[in-house]
Amino acid sequence: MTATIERPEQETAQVPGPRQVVGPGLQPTLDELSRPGRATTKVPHAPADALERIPPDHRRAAPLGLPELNEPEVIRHFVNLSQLNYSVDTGFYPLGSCTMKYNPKINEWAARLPGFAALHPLAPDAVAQGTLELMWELEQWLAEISGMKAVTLQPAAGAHGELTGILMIRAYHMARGDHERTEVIVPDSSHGTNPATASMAGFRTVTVKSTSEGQVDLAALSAALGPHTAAVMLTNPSTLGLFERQIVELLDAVHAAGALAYMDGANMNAILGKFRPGAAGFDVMHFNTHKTFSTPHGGGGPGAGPVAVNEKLVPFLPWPRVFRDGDAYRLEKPGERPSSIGRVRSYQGSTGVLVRAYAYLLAHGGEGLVEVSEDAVLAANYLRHRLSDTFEMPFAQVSKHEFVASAARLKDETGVRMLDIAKRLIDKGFHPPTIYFPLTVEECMLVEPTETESVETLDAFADALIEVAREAHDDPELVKSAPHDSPVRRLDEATAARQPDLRWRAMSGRETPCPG
Amino acid sequence: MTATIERPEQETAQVPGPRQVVGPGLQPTLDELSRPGRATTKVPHAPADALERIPPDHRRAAPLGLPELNEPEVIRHFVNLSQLNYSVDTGFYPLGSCTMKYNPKINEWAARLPGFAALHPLAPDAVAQGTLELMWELEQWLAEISGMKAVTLQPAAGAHGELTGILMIRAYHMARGDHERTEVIVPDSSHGTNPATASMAGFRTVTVKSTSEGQVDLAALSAALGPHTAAVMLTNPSTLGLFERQIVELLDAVHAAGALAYMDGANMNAILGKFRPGAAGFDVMHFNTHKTFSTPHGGGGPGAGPVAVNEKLVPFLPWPRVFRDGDAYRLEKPGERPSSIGRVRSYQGSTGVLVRAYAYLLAHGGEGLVEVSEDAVLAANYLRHRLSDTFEMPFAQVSKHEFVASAARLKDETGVRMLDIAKRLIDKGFHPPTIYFPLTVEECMLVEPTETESVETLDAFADALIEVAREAHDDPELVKSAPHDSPVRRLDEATAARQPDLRWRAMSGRETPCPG
Amino acid sequence: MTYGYGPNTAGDRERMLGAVGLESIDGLFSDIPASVRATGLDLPAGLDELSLARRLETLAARNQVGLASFLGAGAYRHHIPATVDQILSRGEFYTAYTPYQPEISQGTLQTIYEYQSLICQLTGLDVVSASHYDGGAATAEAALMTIRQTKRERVLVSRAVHRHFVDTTRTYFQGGRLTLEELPTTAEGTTDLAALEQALADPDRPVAGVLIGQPNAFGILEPMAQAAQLAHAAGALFVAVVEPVSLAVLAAPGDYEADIAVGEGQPLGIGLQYGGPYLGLLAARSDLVRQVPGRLVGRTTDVDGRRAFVMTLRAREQDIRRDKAASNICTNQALCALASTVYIATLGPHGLRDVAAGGAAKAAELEGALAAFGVPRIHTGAYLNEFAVRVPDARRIHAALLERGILAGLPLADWYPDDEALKDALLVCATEVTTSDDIAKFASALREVAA
Amino acid sequence: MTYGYGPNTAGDRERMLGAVGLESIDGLFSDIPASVRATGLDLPAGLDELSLARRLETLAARNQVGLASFLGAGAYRHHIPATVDQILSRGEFYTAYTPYQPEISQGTLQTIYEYQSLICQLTGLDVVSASHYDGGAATAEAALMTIRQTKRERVLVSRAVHRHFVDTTRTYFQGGRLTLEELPTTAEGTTDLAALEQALADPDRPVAGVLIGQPNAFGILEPMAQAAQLAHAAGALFVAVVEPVSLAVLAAPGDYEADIAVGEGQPLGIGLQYGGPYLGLLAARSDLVRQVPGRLVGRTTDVDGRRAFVMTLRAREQDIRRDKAASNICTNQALCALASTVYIATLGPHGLRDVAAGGAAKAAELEGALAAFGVPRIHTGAYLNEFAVRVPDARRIHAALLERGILAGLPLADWYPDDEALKDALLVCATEVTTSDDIAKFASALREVAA
Ligand SMILES: Cc1ncc(COP(=O)(O)O)c(C=O)c1O
Ligand SMILES: Cc1ncc(COP(=O)(O)O)c(C=O)c1O
Repeated sequence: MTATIERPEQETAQVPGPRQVVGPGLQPTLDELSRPGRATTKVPHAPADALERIPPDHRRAAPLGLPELNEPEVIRHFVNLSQLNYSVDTGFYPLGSCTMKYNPKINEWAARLPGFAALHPLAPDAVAQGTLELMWELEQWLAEISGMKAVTLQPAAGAHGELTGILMIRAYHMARGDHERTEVIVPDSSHGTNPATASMAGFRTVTVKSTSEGQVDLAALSAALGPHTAAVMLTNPSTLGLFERQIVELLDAVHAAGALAYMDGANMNAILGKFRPGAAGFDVMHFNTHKTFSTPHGGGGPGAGPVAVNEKLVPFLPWPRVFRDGDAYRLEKPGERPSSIGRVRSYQGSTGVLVRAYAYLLAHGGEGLVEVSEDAVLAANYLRHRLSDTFEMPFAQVSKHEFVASAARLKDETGVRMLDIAKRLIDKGFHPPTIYFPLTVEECMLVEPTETESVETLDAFADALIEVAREAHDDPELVKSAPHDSPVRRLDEATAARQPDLRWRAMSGRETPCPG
Repeated sequence: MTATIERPEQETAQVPGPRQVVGPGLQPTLDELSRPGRATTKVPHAPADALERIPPDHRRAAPLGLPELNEPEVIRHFVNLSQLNYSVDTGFYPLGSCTMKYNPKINEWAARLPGFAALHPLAPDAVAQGTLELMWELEQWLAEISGMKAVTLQPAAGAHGELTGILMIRAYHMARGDHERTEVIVPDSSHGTNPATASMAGFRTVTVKSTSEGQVDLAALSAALGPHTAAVMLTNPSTLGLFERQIVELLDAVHAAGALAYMDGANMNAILGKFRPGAAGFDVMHFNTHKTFSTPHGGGGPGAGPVAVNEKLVPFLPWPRVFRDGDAYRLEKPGERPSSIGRVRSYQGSTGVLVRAYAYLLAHGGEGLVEVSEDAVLAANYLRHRLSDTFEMPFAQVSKHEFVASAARLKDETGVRMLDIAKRLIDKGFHPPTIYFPLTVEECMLVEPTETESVETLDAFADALIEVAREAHDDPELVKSAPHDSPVRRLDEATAARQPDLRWRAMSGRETPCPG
Repeated sequence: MTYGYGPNTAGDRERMLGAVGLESIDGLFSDIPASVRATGLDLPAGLDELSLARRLETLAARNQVGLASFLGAGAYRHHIPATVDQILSRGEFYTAYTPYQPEISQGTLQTIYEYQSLICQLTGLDVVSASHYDGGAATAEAALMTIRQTKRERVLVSRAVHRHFVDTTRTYFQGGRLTLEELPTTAEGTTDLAALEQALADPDRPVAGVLIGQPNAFGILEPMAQAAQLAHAAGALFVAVVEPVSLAVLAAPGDYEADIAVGEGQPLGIGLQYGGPYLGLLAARSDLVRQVPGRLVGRTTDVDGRRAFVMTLRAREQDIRRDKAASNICTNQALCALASTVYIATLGPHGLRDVAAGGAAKAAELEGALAAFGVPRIHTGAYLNEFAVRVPDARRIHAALLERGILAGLPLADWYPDDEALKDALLVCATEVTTSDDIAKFASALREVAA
Repeated sequence: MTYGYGPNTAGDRERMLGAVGLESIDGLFSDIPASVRATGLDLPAGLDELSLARRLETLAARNQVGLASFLGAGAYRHHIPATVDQILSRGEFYTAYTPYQPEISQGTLQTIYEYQSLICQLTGLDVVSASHYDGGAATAEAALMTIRQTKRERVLVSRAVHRHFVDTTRTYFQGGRLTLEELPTTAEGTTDLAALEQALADPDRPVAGVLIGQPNAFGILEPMAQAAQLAHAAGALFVAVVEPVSLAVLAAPGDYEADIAVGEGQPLGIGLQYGGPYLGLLAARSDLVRQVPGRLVGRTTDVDGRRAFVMTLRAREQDIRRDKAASNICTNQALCALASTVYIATLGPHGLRDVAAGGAAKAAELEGALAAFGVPRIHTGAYLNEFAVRVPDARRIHAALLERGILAGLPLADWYPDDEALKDALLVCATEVTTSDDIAKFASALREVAA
């Protein structure tokens, strides 16, 4: 299980020199840019004797070996790098399961207000009333949207919310003296975080197959359910973009077995104000604020994964909760609720993200949120319609905010795979959809347009995909060797994995004493 | 002198569709993006009867015909457009006479502090003490740098400063009853704003030739001087990047003729703490904060052009000045100084720019500013040295912060013009230097590297220019048809001027009533 | 190292000096005669960024910007959508120069073209310069345009044009043998058209241009169409000095046949900033194009036939025409023009109308609240969102209100010191950001301080 | 239209509905069983941007952030250079997703690779995950790593590791039959190595990992090298829980042979934000690479031989390995990692050292000032920039100081309610932003409130 990292000899790779033209030019790395003695003046120089009182064996021996740059180089480096990225601010990004909607700019402004941004996480409640009020109000709103009883804002992402939820379910069963529930059931279309969460929380994962209509198989689920079942994790709408039509029966079956029902709320963008999971019988769910509520994805994070629970699980919510006492807001005190599963993170939550989510919800209001879902679902069905002559649509049901399409037939006919189609879309100016997920449909793509894209954009994207399909017939090599117009072309991922190079070489020895 | 604008039929031009790939793709215009009924919700809806009290004949009859977009489209449009620009933040920009140095990011932060950004220009002094103090202090510093007695911060740019200065000189002569001074003398190498300013201020421009060493010809100047001379405008260092070695004699001659000496301070970046114009005998000068003090050029502005004057001109400074009374700061009161030339603009100055200049000066301090000039001059001489085997250097003298080089020989040998060289530099990833200015040197470029560029960048630029010169010999067509790798290639400027198309077509008729 | 933006290390300097054959930095400055060579600067020591940020925060905190403000007088508080700063803070825009190399400046060039187009739509005119320093400078340049175009030397300006614009124009006029005459106003608060007619009638002193504000400096709506007719009948050009947001709801200068429209662009998404950088708007009829000072961007194609934009008709500009140029302007307010372009694009026609009409509604509310406390309007003409009221002892009241956190507009005596009728006038305004709370606070504080 | 970010007009909707063959929007939701179909949301009405901005400003103003603060306890105020936000606010970075398509994600990929490299330099280790949720989650993940690697189930953690990190780890341990035991501390304020040795000695309960903080939760410097030796001797992995800025001046985890280093990355250019989003740092020896949870970016080439970066060793991750993955982590803290990358690149080795040493100097000044008022340190061990002091009646004094605008650190009784020795302890810290004025204010206010 261990691997020693050998530095591969990549000296033959073409290392970028200075930027080539306006537009995306590859960039040197920070260590390549570094020159001994360069520096900025950002903070006062420390007194020369500042560290004398630190025992020598605690002090750093070797030089730090960090890059030495001046400010203009730093800015140029990162600005140029940024232009190598595709992003929502520059184009259409229909990545299924990710809800790449527009990130409103006022929310960025709000999160940077010094009153929010400079507040210490251990500031006494008396000096944190604004943020506490915001958190409290946000919890109420999420409770309303989820149809649940209470909410914790602490989890830092969806998967973190899953862990929180499943640990609460564990605590619930334990508190009832029910120690035999060692399994968590997930459908085969579930997102990888679901089984991974179950494992982290100490459960065995049981996978149930979906029906050919892309629905959880009620019979299979019922068969899998039993006294060992702690929870069933359902994504609804599912990762196939389909609402579980038998949701009432499914939930009845789960509860009849004494298990609890977890809803993965990653796809809430489809059903705001249309389906309230708690009201329908789910026991716990998470939100992904970075999907449904437009907090920026940031190139992979941060997000937030608030968890909403029904009455049963309130005692187990992570500590500390946020309370309102009259006009004042406060954090739960140590020991106030011994049944809590405890902390799932440091401090109280990713409030910088929550400010944005709050702003998003308040900008829309109840009616606006309903429209969001209506428009998101409309966009997905429209796009699905536009593509239905070109790709197979494995499921007949109306889709929700995203849909699965398959290029299996095209592959049979042309040898062009979904991966090739995705790469060719890059040449056409679009970010590819999610591909090869969910795992249950061959050569699939999962397309999620979101409600913030215009119908012109949807049409242009559909046209591009249809054109790629035509190219697959006419000139398959063109598609298989795509992308052609991106800053780099297909990468050698095998070598990257076989000979991992995960950092630039150490810079020690190159450093000079602190100038002036 | 008049021209009717006929809308040319440009329908044959390739109008961009959606963005092609990551990187610079041409963009549709706002009107092309507009769809009737799209909107944002930025401010509350006005009451329906808000305008009923406005007499109908004052109300707008035709629809406004502005583009209707939603927020995501607006952001995408301008973000994508921005990537079509070359800028200091993305590359080397050695544009002579423009001082394209790095714009520190802390200055951008400072100018956006609500205390500065939200202050009303007519706010009473009592509530504007912070900005008034900043302005007062900045004036003191500029007085020290210029060696002058007093400073006005009002002018919005260098040319505006020139006008202010020349109007003060006019007022000075008038006040002395000297009404015969109707001429302003400028050297042939002067920037176009100098003669244009003289005209605007009602003077006749007299141009004197420079010597073959690129210096103002003392004899020629003396000959031109006389009782009609109101002022001599000298740029020092000159636009040839040369210090006027005979500056003492030149100033003596000007003053001996009863004229005043104006210094165009556009090139102050070369001589901070090395030459103080007022101390040397100049009567008035302007600064370009957007050159010397790093306030961003903004794609053509805004800037600021503070003017410093010696004792003689203090009475004529524009109104209102900023004063300190004890610990308090105040604006000059109406009528306090009847000799003033009056206002040269609305309000007190481009303080948003001045905050940045203040931050720049305070970050550097006296010693830092001297180093700025030393490094700027060093960079120019180093680059000049690197290029001296490839291009002609018409002037033997050490250069200041910029230097003139000529490709006249290369043109004779290869037919490749300086314009072609400049365009070919674009393919190599650099912004071209200023070309064909000053007007006095054939096939010239004016190269100003500034002090914020590393020696590696200077070397890379020199290498690129040398390579272009080689290409001019080996493959002149390659150079003449450059640029090849830019978002667009050479433009049809003739048609643009012959059939001016200065706006997109009106959108009226396309508009819908205000939604909801 | 004493400054943080330069990359040169001691080693770099040595290497570069060596290359140019010098032994010390001093050698680079040997061309400065010793008698005038300076030996440094007596300025404060340079600060690290943290210390600098502290100093700037301290200064900013000495300004009071949280007042309940009714001050406008040409510079207006508006909500600036967050999109504007998001775009303005992109280095690709703000660290570029004038787009002299169009191949790598299409971002700036297209946004200027869009700016020109949008201002055309607002004004109903056909040529828009790519920006002037501010409303004052734009007004002065427009006045000079009328002189160049008509070859006459006399300009009439209503006294109810923004004081600073008039003053600036007067200063710009010092250079020529040019005359700027002010036209009186009536009790309505509008320009006296009879006086205009009379001034235009003098055959010995033909008039080049007539400048009138809309709304004018008292906030009052002027009879622009009639004034334009009078000017045209006398062979003069008519210049409308407009507030751009108001154009979302008011007749466009093109509608009343203005030849030129100028104004302060600050209300279009630019912060108050104690007066600048702002944005001088200047639009004109297309046949005046060669008189238009400043930059123009036009549409064209590249050699491959792609649509592209470029600076054009450059023969009007100082770098080409030197002393014959239409103006000496070089650096202008491009980034402010970009701000206004993003602002207008974000708000759109409906949003901009809401801003203008919302301000009008708030102003009516303000008028009502003040009237209820016995503070009447001075002028009888119609207003949009700004008007003058009479209070007893305006300066004292203004100061007393300031102590209560209320910025009660502009005492018009500051601008018209000799006008008895305006001695106790306060010019107050409201915009879409004015709150009913602030209005109530203003009115009740007025009662206190007047008592 | 009730929301402002969607482009659809009524006409667009109609056209799209028509295309899919539906008559109304309801048809899109017919798959939701009627019994559980909701009919809207009982939430406040949506706000326009101006009204929204007002509400947010009001809330922000209800927090007090201008206090003289000596509170650290794992989250530290530092000067964040303006470069950081300039880069973070670029849409190309913050509106991108996880770089699944490397051809159009080289910006994100290279910055993660740079991040990994920089954290390697700081920690002296060789593999750095591309981020975890925060210091607490990273600590928990490291503890789980030691368990996976050693196949043992018992982890020892010093009680002087940040309380929240310990609590979080305890929560993560609920899932397994895993044991987390706390090690006591000595009067010096360091972990009791004798107790450690004893705990490691139990042959029936072999230890997977030992976790110790540097500086620890009391601000005290721990004997990391000895602790690591003891751990290794017992076949356990040694995990250093570090504060990253301190690594500019303190021995690196690699120096004392830590197997894993974790910590809270917030001090590296991330705002306090009441606790997040922060940055969980996790670095490890290279032979632990396949146990490292989370994302890794590696260098490779494209088909044309150009250097490029790509996510690699993905077989550890949930989307590939599902229930066998090293962790369930998916979304992480990429943008916070970018912040720290820009922060470190801007400060460089000299600047980062100035931050760390400057804080140490200010802390010594603080210690002196408090000692002069008779407020002594509690622990005798060496500290860097944070330490505990004893005041009479800590909670009352803390509250009284707060009323005087001073945030007097953390009452350690909040974290160690059962520890008599810490009943009246205040944990105070200083950084480079602490001013001598604030220190003087603190000391003199202390005199007042203690009187
Ligand atoms: C269906 C589903 N569940 C869970 C997650 C995990 O959420 P996060 O990435 O916020 O941890 C995702 C994220 O892509 C998802 O699509
Ligand atoms: C020598 C010189 N003088 C004057 C100016 C005009 O300054 P501004 O563009 O600020 O009006 C310039 C600008 O390029 C210049 O280079």
